[in-house]
Amino acid sequence: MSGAATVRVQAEPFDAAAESAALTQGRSDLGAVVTFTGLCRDEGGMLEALEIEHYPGMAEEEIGRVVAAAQARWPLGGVTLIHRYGRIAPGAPIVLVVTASRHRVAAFEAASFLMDYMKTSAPFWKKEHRRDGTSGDWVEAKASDDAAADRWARP
Amino acid sequence: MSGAATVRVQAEPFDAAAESAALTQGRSDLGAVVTFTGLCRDEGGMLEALEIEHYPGMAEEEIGRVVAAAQARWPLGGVTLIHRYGRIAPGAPIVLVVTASRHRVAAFEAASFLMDYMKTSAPFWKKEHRRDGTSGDWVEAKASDDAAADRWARP
Amino acid sequence: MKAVYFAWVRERIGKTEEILLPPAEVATVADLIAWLKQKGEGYDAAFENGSTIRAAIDHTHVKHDAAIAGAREIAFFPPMTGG
Amino acid sequence: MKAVYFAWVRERIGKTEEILLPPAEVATVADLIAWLKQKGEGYDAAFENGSTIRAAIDHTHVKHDAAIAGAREIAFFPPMTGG
Repeated sequence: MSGAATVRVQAEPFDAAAESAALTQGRSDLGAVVTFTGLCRDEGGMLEALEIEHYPGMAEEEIGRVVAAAQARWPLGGVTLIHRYGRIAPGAPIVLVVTASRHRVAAFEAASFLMDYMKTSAPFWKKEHRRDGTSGDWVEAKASDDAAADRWARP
Repeated sequence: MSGAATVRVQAEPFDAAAESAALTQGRSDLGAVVTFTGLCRDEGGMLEALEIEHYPGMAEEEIGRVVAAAQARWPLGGVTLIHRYGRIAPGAPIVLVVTASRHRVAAFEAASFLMDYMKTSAPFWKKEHRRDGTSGDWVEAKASDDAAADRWARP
Repeated sequence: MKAVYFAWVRERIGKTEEILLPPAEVATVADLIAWLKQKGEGYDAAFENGSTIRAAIDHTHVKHDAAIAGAREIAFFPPMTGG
Repeated sequence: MKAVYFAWVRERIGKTEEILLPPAEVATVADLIAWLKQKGEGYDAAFENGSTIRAAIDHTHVKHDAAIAGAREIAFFPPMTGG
């Protein structure tokens, strides 16, 4: 099962439903579609917005490499990965992963794998803008995200 | 984080996007939404349709118990589970799981857990109607589905 | 006690539900299956591999050693294939 | 060789990109970081915990012992926080 891969890095919001529909349109060989949407949290009302910086060119290439690794590892009928940059308000979507496969385990695992590597390997950085007007900090990378990515390393 | 739970057993198709939107509408405390859609495969063109039989009353109750178990185990901001019954054509959706949480691992694990238990514990049975007109067989339960559910058993 | 049947258990028995009045010595789900098998060919076919058949009492899964006393509705069905 | 900087590495250095012409003995990413640290306060602050800074050569992640020979573009940035 070789499927199409779509990778986009964009400032605009995305339509998760349309992306998911595009992946399964006219197909009757797929049994499972998993979508993951990452949203901007307001952190208990403290956050005014996130500013997402990225490395143009490398962001698309690195996501493409992670997607290719997922395709090599699981039999995917299709995969879509979109990451936004720029100013994102609380409640708004930041990242979308859609994976389609014959069986649910492949779709779940591939989506989870893609998100773990998006966190640790794709060149994006988040800065907080706070409601109280102070310039917020750059979000710090979490050791738990490295650990999540490491669990996919082959022995 | 205590969230709403929606459980429905219905013949009608569902709108995955609308269900997902309903779960996150007006919220800015959620960081992750996972949706799983299970589709009817045509099994290499052999299948005309699936006929899904269910146990009315118990189906809703059993799904409710599985959802409650997921809510007790992961901090979910909301969860929706819809399972269809009746005649389903290839390519059409059968089951929908939506989980929302602050963090992605909880949303992924809860959705995967819910699907594993839907497979092994919810009272639904699939019968195949074949394109060649013969009355197909009842789909057989898979040992791999039991194994998938067993991995969530606490030690 | 009402019995309800699903999927190929229903097809082999040839009915969706019926009222059962088993004798007092039929105490467990396993006892009830053994008693049902003697009711006719369809029942015997439905329960030929009796240990693989699942049972639920009043909408809750039960094992075959569960007591049936007080049950309002008992269901028999093959392993589930939803999802 | 073009150098590009992101996030707080960019902020501390005070520029988004520049052309670097390091001497021949600067052979690896680690060498280049040590050389950059001597260029001024901002560089010193950006690389004060040099081992935590990530590098990419021509859009591919590299470790600090990677050779820089032939690199067209080298990027320095903090650990990533996308997703």
